[in-house]
Amino acid sequence: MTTLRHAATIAAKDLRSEFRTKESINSTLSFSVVILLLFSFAFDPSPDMIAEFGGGLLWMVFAFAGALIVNRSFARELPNDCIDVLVSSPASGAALFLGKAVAAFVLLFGIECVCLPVFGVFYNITWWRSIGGLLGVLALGTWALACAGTFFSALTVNLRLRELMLPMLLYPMLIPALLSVMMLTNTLLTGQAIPDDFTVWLRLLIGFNVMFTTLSVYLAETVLVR
Amino acid sequence: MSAPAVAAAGVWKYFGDYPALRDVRFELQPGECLALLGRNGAGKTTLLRILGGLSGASKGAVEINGGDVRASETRAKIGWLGHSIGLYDELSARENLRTFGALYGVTTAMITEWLAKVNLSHVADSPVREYSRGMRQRLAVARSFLHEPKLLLLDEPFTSLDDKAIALLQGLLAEARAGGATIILSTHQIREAMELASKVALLDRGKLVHFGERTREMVEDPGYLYRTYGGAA
Amino acid sequence: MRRKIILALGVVALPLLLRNLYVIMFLVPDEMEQGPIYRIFYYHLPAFFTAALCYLTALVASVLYLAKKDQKYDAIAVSATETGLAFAAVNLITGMIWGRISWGIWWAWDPRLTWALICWLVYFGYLMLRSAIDDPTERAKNSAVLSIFASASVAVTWKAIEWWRTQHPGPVLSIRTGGVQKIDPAMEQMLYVNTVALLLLGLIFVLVRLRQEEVQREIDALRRYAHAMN
Amino acid sequence: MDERNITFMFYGLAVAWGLLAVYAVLLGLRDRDLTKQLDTLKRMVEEKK
Repeated sequence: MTTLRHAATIAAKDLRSEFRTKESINSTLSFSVVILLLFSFAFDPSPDMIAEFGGGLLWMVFAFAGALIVNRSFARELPNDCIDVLVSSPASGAALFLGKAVAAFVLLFGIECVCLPVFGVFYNITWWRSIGGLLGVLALGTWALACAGTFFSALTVNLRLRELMLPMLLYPMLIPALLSVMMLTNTLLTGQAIPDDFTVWLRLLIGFNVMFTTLSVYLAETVLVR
Repeated sequence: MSAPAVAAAGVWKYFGDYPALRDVRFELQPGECLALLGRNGAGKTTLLRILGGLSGASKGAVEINGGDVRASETRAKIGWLGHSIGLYDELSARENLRTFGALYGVTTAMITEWLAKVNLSHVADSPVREYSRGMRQRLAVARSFLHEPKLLLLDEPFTSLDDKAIALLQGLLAEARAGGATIILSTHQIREAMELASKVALLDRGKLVHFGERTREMVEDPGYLYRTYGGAA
Repeated sequence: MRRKIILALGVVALPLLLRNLYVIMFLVPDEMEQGPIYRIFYYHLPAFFTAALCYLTALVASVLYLAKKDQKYDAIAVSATETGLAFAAVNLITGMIWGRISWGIWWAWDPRLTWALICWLVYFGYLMLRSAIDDPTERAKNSAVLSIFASASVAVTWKAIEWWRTQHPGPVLSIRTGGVQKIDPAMEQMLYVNTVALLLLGLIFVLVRLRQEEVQREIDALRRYAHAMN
Repeated sequence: MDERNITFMFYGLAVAWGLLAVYAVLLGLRDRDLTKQLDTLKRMVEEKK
């Protein structure tokens, strides 16, 4: 209970300082929109093609955006050594991690919600036909990115070449989650419900989230207390 | 007999194979003030970080008031002031104190009180980035005393502070001691340390070469300690 | 002592490897459908076994490091991971060459292949992370944590591929098929013999690498000592 | 087809042996480098004494 309260404090703090400077929001949002635009030039996709790889395309953009967001996650604590104060405070490592992961989730999810209509316009898709399922799947995929990303951000925060190292470690690990969420998004974008043989993807995505969240919460203290 | 405020039992800290701390052991009773002396690289900061739970000992154990440092209740009673101010530049003074206050369970009323105490009420809602150096330091001091800690860990507190902040800090430290708080401060400036300290510890290359009461010789002759026990550069 | 063990293992492993190569090239018969190309399999599968065993060792060593904080376990973890990557590379590339003949393409986005590639990338990331951290304790801790995540990710992907259709050939060893003899017993026996040979070679690599980690520690200690004298 | 089959078999075996040999050589080179470093340091420390 205290852990959740502390996590909420950290998340609120992270979001507040992000909205104050808008450093990662602005850069990530413009970056995502530019990539979406570039892709639409590169492929000039027909409706059939979109049904086949629309989800993949969208999640490529989100994966890039996610790396940009989580890169700032622990780096935000570096100036003035704020991380020391947080670790010495009563908040546990798990609470710090969860708070930061939630903040990254909210930021990324917000950016995704802006990108979705842009995607619809550029690629001429009526994406809102199964909006409920789509948002649910987006949330699951975003949590996978935010959770694993924030944890690896803690692992790599003190490194030279941190901006490069984080995606190098993150993307290979995320392949199962990204693959599932791409498949699911593909179907949902065409307005169909998730077919029965796709529930395996859903299970894989949920299983991945459960396992990565558990491991991260369990190991956060080890990583943060040096 | 209650548990000692700080007990270090044979603390070792390795960086790889290099022992930054070697078998450091001491006990501090509640209300005492320890000046931690030693040249650069002697392990002062490393020891303070272990006592504050920022870093784990490789061997040995540290107990604060008889409890483990990484237990949440123990850390709720520790105040930490490191080399840097530990504040968020883009947030205002009030938001900074509220954030940290929330972690320690400090009320809003007390935060307002503290802002007045460190003379920052008039700028409480502008971002810390716009503050002068002295203002930032005063806010950092307020942050570390906010939750009325029972143990204060201060890393070189007097080196980066300006006169006003030093006066403020010394006042608060005296107040805290009167309230029964234990204080450990690492320092270069022997004179200022001696005014406050009741005990003196000297670290040399990770070893605790001296630990004991502050004596008259130490106060009168700043070079005495290093000459007697070694550990000077 | 360690040197002698390595030497003794080498004396056993090298003749065995050479003998196996000879037998595989000249003595075992061609497979009926595939022709000579199937001989690659005698390296493909044993290399996979060796790599998998290395990854498993790395996981166990990483968990032990976090529990005991002993640099020895960190050295084992990095040695095993590096050796595992070498054997996994053999597994991947021999597989690609086989695929070029049997499937007509170098690479198929097949579940098994994808899994093996992900494995390789994930553990390569482990080595990258190590090279980026200077402080040995910090390096050992962070890479041990990463290694645990890597194994988890690998396990998930392994599970996931069971749900996919694969064009990769199914299990052939009789212990995996429940006693059904899928390949000639002579072939199967040869497979085991070469697995032993590659495992021995893997063990030698790990031991040599482990010794290097120790020498590195000695060097670091001497360097510090030399600095302290200045 | 059959000829390519045999050639590729040789490629395959060569790659298997080659990769392991390359790794072994890399290990050997690193070994030599480390021994050299160690010797230099030892001599340096001796001289200072």
